[in-house]
This record gives sequence, C-alpha cells and structure tokens, in this order.
Amino acid sequence: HRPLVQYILHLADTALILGHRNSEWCGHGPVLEQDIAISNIALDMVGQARMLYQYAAEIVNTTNVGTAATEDTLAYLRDATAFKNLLLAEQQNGDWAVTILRQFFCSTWQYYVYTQLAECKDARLTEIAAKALKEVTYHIKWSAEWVIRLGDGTEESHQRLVQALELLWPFTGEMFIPVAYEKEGIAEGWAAHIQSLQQPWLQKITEIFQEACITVPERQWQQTGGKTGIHTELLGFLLAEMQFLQRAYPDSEW
Amino acid sequence: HRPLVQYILHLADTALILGHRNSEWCGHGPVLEQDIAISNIALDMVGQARMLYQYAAEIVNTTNVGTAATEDTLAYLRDATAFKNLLLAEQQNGDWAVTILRQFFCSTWQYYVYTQLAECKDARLTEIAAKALKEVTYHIKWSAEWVIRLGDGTEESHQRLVQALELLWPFTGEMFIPVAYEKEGIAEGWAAHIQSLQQPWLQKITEIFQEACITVPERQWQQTGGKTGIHTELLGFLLAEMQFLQRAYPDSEW
Amino acid sequence: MANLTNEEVFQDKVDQEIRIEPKDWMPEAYRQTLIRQISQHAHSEIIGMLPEGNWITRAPSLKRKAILLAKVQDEAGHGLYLYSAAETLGITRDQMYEQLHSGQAKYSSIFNYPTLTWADVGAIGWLVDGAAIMNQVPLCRNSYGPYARAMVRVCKEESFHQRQGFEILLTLSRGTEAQRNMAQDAINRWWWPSIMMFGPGDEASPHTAQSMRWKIKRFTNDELRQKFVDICAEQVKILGFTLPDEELKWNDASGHYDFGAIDWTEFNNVIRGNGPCNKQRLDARRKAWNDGAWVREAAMAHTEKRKNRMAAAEAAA
Amino acid sequence: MANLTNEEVFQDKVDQEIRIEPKDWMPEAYRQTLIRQISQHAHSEIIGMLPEGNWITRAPSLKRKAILLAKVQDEAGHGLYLYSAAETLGITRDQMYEQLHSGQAKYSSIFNYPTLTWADVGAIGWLVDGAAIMNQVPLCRNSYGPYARAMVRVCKEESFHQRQGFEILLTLSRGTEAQRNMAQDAINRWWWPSIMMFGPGDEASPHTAQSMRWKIKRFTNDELRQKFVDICAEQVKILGFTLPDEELKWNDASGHYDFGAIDWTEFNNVIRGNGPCNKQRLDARRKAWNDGAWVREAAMAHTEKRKNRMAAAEAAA
Repeated sequence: HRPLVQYILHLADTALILGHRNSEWCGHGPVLEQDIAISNIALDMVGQARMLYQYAAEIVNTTNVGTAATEDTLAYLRDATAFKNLLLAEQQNGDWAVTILRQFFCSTWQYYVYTQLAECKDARLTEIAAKALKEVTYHIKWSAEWVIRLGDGTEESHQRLVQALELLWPFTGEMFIPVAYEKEGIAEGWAAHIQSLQQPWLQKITEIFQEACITVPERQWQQTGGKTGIHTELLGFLLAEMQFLQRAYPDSEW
Repeated sequence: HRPLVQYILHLADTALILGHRNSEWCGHGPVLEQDIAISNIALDMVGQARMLYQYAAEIVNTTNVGTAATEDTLAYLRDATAFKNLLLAEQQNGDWAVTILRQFFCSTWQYYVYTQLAECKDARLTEIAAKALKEVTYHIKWSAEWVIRLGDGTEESHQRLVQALELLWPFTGEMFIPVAYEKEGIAEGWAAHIQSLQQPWLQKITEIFQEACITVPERQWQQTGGKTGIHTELLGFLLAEMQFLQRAYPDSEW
Repeated sequence: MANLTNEEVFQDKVDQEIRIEPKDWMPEAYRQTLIRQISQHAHSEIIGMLPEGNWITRAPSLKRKAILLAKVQDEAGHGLYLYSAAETLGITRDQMYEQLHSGQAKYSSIFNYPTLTWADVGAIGWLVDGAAIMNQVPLCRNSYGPYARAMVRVCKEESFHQRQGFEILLTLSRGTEAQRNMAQDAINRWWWPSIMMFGPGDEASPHTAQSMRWKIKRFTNDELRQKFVDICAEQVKILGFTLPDEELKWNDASGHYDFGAIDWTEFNNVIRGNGPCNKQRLDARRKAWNDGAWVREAAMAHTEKRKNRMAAAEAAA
Repeated sequence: MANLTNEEVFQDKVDQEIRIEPKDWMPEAYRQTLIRQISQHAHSEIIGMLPEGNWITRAPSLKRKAILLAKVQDEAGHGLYLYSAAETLGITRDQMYEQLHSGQAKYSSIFNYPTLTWADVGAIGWLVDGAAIMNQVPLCRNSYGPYARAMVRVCKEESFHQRQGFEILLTLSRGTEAQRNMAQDAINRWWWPSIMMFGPGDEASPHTAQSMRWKIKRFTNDELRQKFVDICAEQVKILGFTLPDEELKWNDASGHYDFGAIDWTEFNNVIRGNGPCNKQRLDARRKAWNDGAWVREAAMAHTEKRKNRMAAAEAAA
C-alpha cells in the first residue's frame, strides 16, 4: 500500500500546508468579513487534511504491525523531505493578491481532483472526496470573485495581481505531472488522472482571468519536486514553527 | 551553585539571542562592509555565549552527577520560559536603525557588566569577561558611530532612529533591575552591581545621543521579565527556528 | 400618556423590560454610553484575536489547531455582530476603527498580556472567557435590543470556548511534569489580570448607578468579580492546580471566597498603555488596516464599475 | 622595443609571466573580459551567501553556527576583494550592482539551487567550494595583478571552507540513519550542478583559446572538470556515500574516472533564469539593496555634514 499512502499524504500535506498559510492571516485580514472567510477556508483545509491523515495512518498501522501512526505523527513528526505537498501551497502569503491567486489555483485543482476521486475505486477516498468537494466548490467561488475584483478593481490591485501571477505561475505546472505513486494510482484507479485535468483547469482559469482582465501566461518553465519531497526553502521554516511543540515535548498528550 | 548558573545563563542567553538576531542580517545588509561588520558582531556574540554556556555546563555537571549538560543542550534544549536573556536582545531586527540602536544599548550594557566581572570573585568569569571586553569595546564604537550617522544624517534616517528609540526604550530598564540570582551574586561578589551601572550607561547614551541630535526619553514605564523567563511573544518563534534540528533529530552528533 | 416626556416614556419602557429599538427615542447620554460600551466590546473581540491567534500556527495537534482557529474566527464574528449593533446607534464601522487605531477607543486590557506558552491558550479560555461570560450573560437582557440580541449569540459561543479552554488545562494537568508546570505558570500569569477584567471596585465606579437604571448593567463589578472567584476557586481543584493568591479561602460567614487585594497600580498602568503588549497589539491592527487599504479600494472600485456597466446596459436596452 | 606595438608589449609581458597592473596599457577586449569575469565572480560570492546563509539561524550546534557564520562572512569578504579588483579596471561597485540587479550580469548558476537540509551546507562546502577552488587556484597566477592577488586570499580561505564542508558530511556519515540519508540526498542533488560549474565542454567554449593566450585562464573547462571528478570519486569513498552517476568508473587506460553525460539542457535552463531559485536570489539581493538605500544616503549625508563643519571650523580659525 505504499503508493496509496504516499498519494494520500500528497493530498493531505497540500491541504495542511495551504491551510497553515491561510491561517497566518487570522486576525490580520484586510476586511473583517474576509478575515473570517480566509480563516474558514483554512479550517476546511485542516479538516480535509485530518480526514486524509487519519486514513493514511490506518493503512500504515494495518500494514506495519506495531506502528502507531496517527494524524498527528504524520503531520508533526515528518521533516520537509517527507512532505509531499504541492510547492504552490507552501509559497508565502505575500499580499492579498498572492494569497487569493494561490487559493484560486489550488482550489480549482482540488475541485477537479476530488471530482474524479469521488468516483474512484477506493471507497474511503470516495467518501472523503465527496465531503471535501462541497467545501472546495465554495472556495473556488470565493477566490474567483476576488481574482475578478482585484484584476478589474484599481490600477494598483491589477498590478499586484499581475505580479502575483508572475510569482506563482511557475508553481502550477507540477499539478499535472504525475509522479511514480500517482502513476500507479492512475493505473489502479484510486488516483486522479491529473494529465486529463490540465485542460479543464486551464479553461476555468482562463475564463476567470478574462473577467479579471489579465492574461494566462505563455508556456514557460515550471518548478517541480514538491510531490516527491524536494521543496522550496520556505517549507523548512514553516515546519519548524508548526512542529515545535510536538518536537520539544515528545510523547505528550495535548 | 544554582544562582551562579542562572546568572551565567542570563549573560549567555543575552549574547546568543542578540547574536542570532544579528546573524539574520548576514547576506542582507545595506552595505557590503556593514554586512560583514554585523555578521562579525554576531560571531563575537555566539563566541561569548559559547564560553559562558561551557562554564555553566561544567558547573551543572559537577553539581549534579550524572547530568551531561553541554553548550548545545543549554542552547538548544531549553524552551522560552527557561531563557534568561534581556527582552531587548530578542526584539526583531526591524530596519537598520532598530538593529543599530539595539546593539548600541546592549553593547554599552555589556561593556559595563564585563568591566565589573573582569574583577569579580569568580576566576572563570573574570577570564571570560576580560576576553569579551575587547570585542564589546569595538561593538560600542561601531554602533555608536552608526547611531550618530543615522541621527545626524538625513531627515529620514533621523526619523527612523527616533522611531527605533520609541520602540526599544521600554526594554532598557530591565538591564539595571537585579533579580533574585543577581542579588545573590552581587552579595557574593560574582555578579555585576548593575544598579550602579545605570548612571554610567545613561551617561554614555546621552553623550552619543547628543552627537546624534536625539534626546534621551523621559523616565517612563519599563518592561521586565526576560531575566526570569517571562519574555515577549517573539522569543518562542525565534527558538522554534533555532532549535529545530536538535529537536527533530534528538541525540545526534552534528 | 400625553403628559409624559420622551425621557419618561423611555424610562418606563426600560422599567417594564421592553427593549429599546434603534428608531425609538433615547437620551443622548444613553446612546453615547452604548456606543462607547458596544464599540469597546467589539474592539476587544478584534484585538482579542491576536494573543490566541499567536498560537494557531503552533498548536500542538491538528484537533487543537482546528478548535483554536474556529475559536479565533468566532471572535471575529462577535466583533462583526457588535459593530453592527453599534452601527444602529449612528456610528460607522470605519469611524469605530479610526477611534481604535488612534488610541481614542479602549479595548479590554487583558489582551495586552502576551501568550507565552501553549497553556496560555487554555488559561485564556478558562479564565478570560470565563470572566467575559460572567460580564456578558447579564448583557443578554440589557435594554437595547440590537445589543441584547448580539449578546445572546456571543454568549452561546463563549461558553463553548470556556469549556474548550478548561479542557486544554485538564489535558495538561494529566500530562508530563513539563506540561503541568506550563499550565500552572499560565494560570499564575493570567489569574490577576482576569480578576481585573471586572473593572474597578464599586466604590471607584461612578457610572454604575446610571447604567443600572438604564439596564445596560445589571450587576456591579464587585458582585460579578466575587461570583467569578467563587466559581474558579472550585474549578481549579478539579485541575489540581492552585490560584496564585495566598489569601484565597472559603468564608463560611459570607458564603463566598475571600481573596487578596488587587494591584490597581498594574491595572491602571496597563490601561494607560503600559502593558507588555499594548503597542504590539495596536501596531498589528493598524498594520492590517493599512496593508488592507488597497484591497478595500479595489473592492469598492470593482463594485462601482459593475454598477456603471449594469446601468449602461440597461440604458442601452 | 621601439618597434613593438602596445599590443605586442602587452602580450610579451603576459608571455613572460609579468603581471599586468592597472596603469599598464591593455587591450580593450582584455579589460572587458576581465571586468565581466571578475564582477561575475564577485556577484557569485555575494549571491552565494544566500543559500548557505539560509541555515545560519538553524545550524544544529553552536560550533557549526559559528563556523557557518564565519564562512558566509568570508564570502562577503571575497566579494569585497573582487569588486575592488574590478574597480581598478574602471568600473564602480554601484555599476556592477546595477548590472547584477537588472539581470544583465551573471553569477554562478549553482546558487540558484535551494539548500533544503543541513546536509546541503556540507555538500556545498565539499562539492561547490571544491569545484570553485579547482577553478580558482589557477587564477592565482592569472596575468592581471589585482585579480591574481585577490585570488590568492580567496583561495586560502576556500580550501578551509571545503574541509569544513567535508567534515560536516563526515560527521553525518557516522551519525544516525536519518543523518546518513540526509547527506546522501544532498550529494545526489548537488553533484551534477557542481559538475556543471566548470562551464560548457571545451568544444562549446569558444573564448577559451583567447583567455588562455591572455593567461586569464590556464586550463580548459573539461580539464578542470576531469580533475574534480577524479578527486571527488576518491573522497566519496571515505564518506561511505556514492555519487549519483552509474557510469562513473575508473578507466585504467586514461588514468581518469569516466563519467556520465551531463544534462546541458538543465544547465542552460538554469542560466536562462529557470533555476529553482533564480528569482528568489535576485529578489533577495534587490530587496537588501533597496531597503538599504536610506542607510547609504544617511551615511553620505553625514560625511558631507562633517566635511562642511570641518571646513567651516577651519575657515573660522
């Protein structure tokens, strides 16, 4: 079950790390209502991560008798090279434009991934995906509206959105390039066929970008590595903060 | 020997945390020569911290048979509430004005403290202080020159220095208020008599401020707590980063 | 009725426990008192997000992270209800922010203390939310309708938060020695500031009588404080910790716990801006507000554009 | 001698291993080649501070922290020597910065890779500094005096850094399994980029001949690369790790190690700005430069003020 576990961790880590970044906004948002909205998305992300980690832990514990993996050992006791989240998820919040665009890209990806998983051959993943799908549908709506608002807002907001796009675009390609464990999953029917998702993803992005008066970048070089544990320099710092208590006070109940 | 150990840790922690903050500039300084200078001060601070931690570890190990304290267990395996550094040392770098002023305040304090310790009743502290004194003398000179340069530079630099002063001044009072372990040390002759140092410290500050065209603030409310482990919210984040590897990979040689 | 003044009609309603609504006549002093109190309360929710928010990224388990995130988000929601209630009295949210950022408006001093360990999150839930509830429950029956209704929603969530805080401390109390020390230390630091949340003693609280007559207030500061002490003195036993007050002990005669003298110098100091985090808290809020300016402008500009486009489309049709 | 052209006198000196000094006549192409090469080298030192600097605050022991800090500081020093050497050729440091920040000037592509674990600090010391030394030692004898003298100082420190890097890996190799994995992973990631540090193969390196005639270069890229591979292939055995090249093996006939084909597509991609950290590195330097503008202005303004005051005092005397 190793590839399946890796795949679940890839989904879980992406949700957790993106949730972590969003949660950094809590108390610091540009508008009170949006502070609530972004925290809410963070909460949804953490919730999805938990369901996925719990499932991964069960498989691990069933496969390797004697191990006691839990959602928390998986989240708190792996170092950066074991994390499999999309590089996009770990990018810094930057300004509101970066946060919004990161969310829009990720949510749209999650939407198509979960839509496929909701019909996949793994019953548990089907369940989780169906549940997550409802939340993600709202996340796309919310972030797309903000993309439009910023792109078609003031000159400054348009400029900031364009800069955010420049920063984040090279991290989107990774979404649609399957790594080893995904290929196995695609073959066995428990992973989303991500190559086929690039087109609908791009279409949705293009559609919203049109309303936002910005253009989809030309094909360009893309960063990869997140799914196999080769991250940007940012993840190590994020984990140092996130994991501190579990690391400093091992074997404690919280 | 508990009060002596606490006192040594107070000096060591202050040096380490200040060194840590300064080291954050390495590679990001405003002028290449000053990048080197601030890194050099960071290096001196870490060096002083090491001498002090080594001494503290020796006492601990001698007193409590079976313990294996080292400079690294003391630096890396204590949580924030056990750290005894001045609150001033943990304040964020902010801009160059904050960093410079923080250094000037701390170095001037260290200068007077080490001057007294160089003649105290504890032979080992005498040695360490004498060695540190040479470095600290240069740090005062360097930071004082920068205080003058910023205060008597452009309108912007003057304004920034004034803001830095507003931010940092409430953290200076703690330097001269002895806590329990210091009082014992003062009585026994192995700690600096810090109350008597406030006057010369203030005089040095006043002198440089005059050249820098800024004024020493009126008496005002002062923060305390650092020496007894009650810190600002900043220290926890600093330690999470600093201690990550030691925490994540316990019992390893590096 | 024709002979009654506005003032008398108003007080009569209040006396009969009929809610005052936004369109009703009310004394200007009543309105101003409410604006001050409700906006102060709203600001407290918003500033109150910061100390606990400080631990969201470091919460020690995913479950705790989710609970804490939801809690801090609830506080934002409370801020929202309360700003809306205050707006019914003729002040805008931006005006209230302006008062907060300029230092003119107050917020609860408790949030000027730092959260230094994870246990502080527990202590805030148990003690700070506990004290808040004690203050707030009577406000559910206060005379101003929008405020009373907002408070009903707030109180429901707050008591939930308090239980969560207590549960954090309970878990720590059953944990390692380091965890127990962490929890006791947090209680030691938060106890006295919590006690002070009820405000000055009755003898130093000149507005209490008027507020009680208007039914904005229903108990005096000291009454509520005593009730809080009585409850905490019992609950702390369940935790197996102690409250940092050597004079705390049961008094058979009064049927209450006696407790030590409050250090009002500290209280006044923190109120005057000299708490450990006053500057940090306000700076954080000002920064959020200033950094968000371009976002709010963009949203407004976009709404305007849409409106114009729709108007143009209609005109063309 | 009277019949010799400037060009001939110059080449004669070079051939006789007499150093060219700033005031000597030199061909414009020689000057431009040197400016490009020295400034590129200086930029590499400055950008090179960033990947390792990334681990200063997280170094796993105080000793390692001090060593790393000193090392990164040394790199700043190297940058300083080299900028000074370039300045003797008639370009200012600010002009060189401007070229760096605008993306016009290059720096060593190796620094566009991220440092992801502590072991990367070891791998950079061993491999990257190792490759750098291989390139740099011959430069100590290059024909331009200021550059050659700067390189003597640089090389002395670099070999020290390389030993420190090797020692980090050696310690990890004797450590826990996690540490050994960390080290092998770092070697895997840094090996090929290090190999590429010697630049394109000789057949694709058109300027080599001219540079060798001018004695700016003394060995071809491939010669140096082979030497580096030969040394590393031996040293990695001491570490008990492997180099990520299945074709690496000793060739009795050539007396060298054979090694696999280099992925020049990646090399060219990174040079074109598509490395994992190109944007991050340049952004960090631009930010440092822009954030520091007011500091540099203040320093200049202050110097000016002092000068004026001294002049006024003298005039008054």
